Amino acid sequence: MEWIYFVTCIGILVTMVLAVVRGLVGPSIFDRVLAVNMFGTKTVLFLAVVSFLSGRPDFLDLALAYALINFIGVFAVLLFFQSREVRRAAEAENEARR
Amino acid sequence: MDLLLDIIASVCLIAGAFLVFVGGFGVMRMPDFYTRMHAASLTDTGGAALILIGLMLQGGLTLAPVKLIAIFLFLFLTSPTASYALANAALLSGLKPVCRNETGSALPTGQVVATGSPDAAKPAGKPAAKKTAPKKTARKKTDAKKAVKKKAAKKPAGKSARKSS
Amino acid sequence: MEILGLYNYVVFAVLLMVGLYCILARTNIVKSIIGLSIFQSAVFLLYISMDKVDGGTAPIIQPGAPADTIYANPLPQVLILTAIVVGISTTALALAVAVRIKEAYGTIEEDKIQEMDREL
Amino acid sequence: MTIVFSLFLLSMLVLVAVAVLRTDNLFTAVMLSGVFSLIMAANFFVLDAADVALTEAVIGAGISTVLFLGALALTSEQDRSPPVGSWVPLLTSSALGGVIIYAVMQAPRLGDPNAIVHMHVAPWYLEKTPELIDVPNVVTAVLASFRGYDTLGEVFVVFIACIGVMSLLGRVRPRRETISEETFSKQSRNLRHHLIPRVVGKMLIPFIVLFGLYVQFHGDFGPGGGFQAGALVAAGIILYALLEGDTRARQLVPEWFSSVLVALGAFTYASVGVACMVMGGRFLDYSVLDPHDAIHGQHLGILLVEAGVGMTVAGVMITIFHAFARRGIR
Repeated sequence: MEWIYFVTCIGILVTMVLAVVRGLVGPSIFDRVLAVNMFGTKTVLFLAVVSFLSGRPDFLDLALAYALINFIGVFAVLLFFQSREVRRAAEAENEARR
Repeated sequence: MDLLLDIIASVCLIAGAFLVFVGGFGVMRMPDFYTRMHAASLTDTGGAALILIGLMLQGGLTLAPVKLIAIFLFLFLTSPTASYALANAALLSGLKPVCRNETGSALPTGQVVATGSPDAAKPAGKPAAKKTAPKKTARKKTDAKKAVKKKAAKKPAGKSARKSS
Repeated sequence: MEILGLYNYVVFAVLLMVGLYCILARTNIVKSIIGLSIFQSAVFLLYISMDKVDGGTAPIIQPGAPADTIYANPLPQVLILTAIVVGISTTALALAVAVRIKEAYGTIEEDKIQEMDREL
Repeated sequence: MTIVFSLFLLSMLVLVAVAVLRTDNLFTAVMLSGVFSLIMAANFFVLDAADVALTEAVIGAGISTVLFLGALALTSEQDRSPPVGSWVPLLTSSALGGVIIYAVMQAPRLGDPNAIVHMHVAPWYLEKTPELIDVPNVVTAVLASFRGYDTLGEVFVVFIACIGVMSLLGRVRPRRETISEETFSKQSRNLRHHLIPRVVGKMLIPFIVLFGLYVQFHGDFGPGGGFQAGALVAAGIILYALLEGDTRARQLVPEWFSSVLVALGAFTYASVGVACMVMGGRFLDYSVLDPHDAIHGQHLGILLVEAGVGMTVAGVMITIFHAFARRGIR
């Protein structure tokens, strides 16, 4: 059974590498956010499988914490983009005033 | 019995790892952001489900399967929500999907739908089109396919209208 | 195999270099803060690499575990656990300073701030 | 096995760090540093540091990104550093890197059981914890009891950092960056009109807080403790603030409450130490807390101290987030 876990881990790790490459290449910033989000999901799976591989399933707490926390960042990004236009307008106003 | 359980779990784990990998491959190879997101989100939930089910079968009668079920539920709730939020942010900030028409040439259809140019709109509206956009008569399309796309485009349009009011 | 056993430490050195270069070469204050947090993470990596023992497991003693179970070293973990939380607080403090600089000068580029200071 | 995983994770770490260095867009840099901390946490877990991995997970994935984005919203998104003209930074950092690489070549390889680190006090901690404190999680035992003095110091550092942020981003209204009323009214400060995130997010908040409490009180038996729990609870509140707007979040957790929480936590920690002195022991020597049973006294002391840590960390994170968020509104 051990080597099945190991193969699964390697599969997830390779996917993580692909996600990182997408995050580095871009091209748009949303691709990067997508890569971060996907990477988070993969980390949850990786932690879950590794905790079985190392024979300590009680460490699933970590994966659980990730699954709960991971998407807060995406909401922060959404809010950030929402206020972006207003910020730009404010910056332009300030530039004009100077 | 144990052997059977092991085999089922192994199949689930390997299939899950394969699906996850396919998702990663899709994210690498797909042409634009929205298709990449499609690849990521679909195989994400599918692959995650298979891997977590495989682990559950191996967990036995301990607390571990309960935690795995919790992870499963949370991933199923959060992953699509995050995808929605992301797609919404992308549409709001004006990232257009790349669309192809029948001849195969790339056409920025998303732009046509999003701006709702009056020449494209025809007065005879199908009921389906009416349902999706009851307020905005200028945006009616006879093409049902476009009406579906409009659903996606409608949300941010309505939102920006509310935001500016 | 021997060199792979040192890979963690080499990566630690590379991350230190990247962090330091980011702090020194970039004039943008927020970028410098990000470089600082990379530097910090490199140190965390060094400490946690030290705690690993071959064939060991995390230092949480299971009730039914055999007596000869090997556990990882708990001491670096304690140090880094607190350091991470302290790190985020100090990063927040640095970011707060950056925000105040932006409000006062209208920019967070060190070279422009220095120019403005010279003009005064 | 560990080596294979480390190979993947550490190579990704270097890749991401270099990308963070090279990019001009600060938003990209923040996103990539989110990936960086995720890789770091996975790596910690592979290296058998479950508690640290949990901390890095909660702090790095949940709170750090939100704080950085908040700061970016207040400063600027673009790094306008001029191209590096001099060789000094490159030379300095290469020199440092060279020296360190030369030094670590003498270091014991990863996982060497005969390394000097494992010879000194660590075996003593592992051996004596079941006997003296009787807590399964040795990390918690060392953190709260053996090295309680150290942790007290760290809690006060966090406390002081919070005071610093509050005094920097306090009530003073900034002068130059004022925006007109019209632009101001357009600014959306929450995600209330997004139905799906709002419903799902609000559904998850109780679970996050509940899980935080679990981590707090299960910290003796599994990975967890006050630091992680405080950050988790704060992450729940921050999620609420993102969804419903900062104003509403401040109605939920008033500012005086989070400030009191910060002070009360540090006070609890220190007063447990003083109580130990009053009962005839030394500072933070919990054994005297129960005159009949030294181990029970230790348990009581650890429980109280961890509660104090949790309160302080949760309060500090919430306060810092509010400080940044409110600055964005004005």
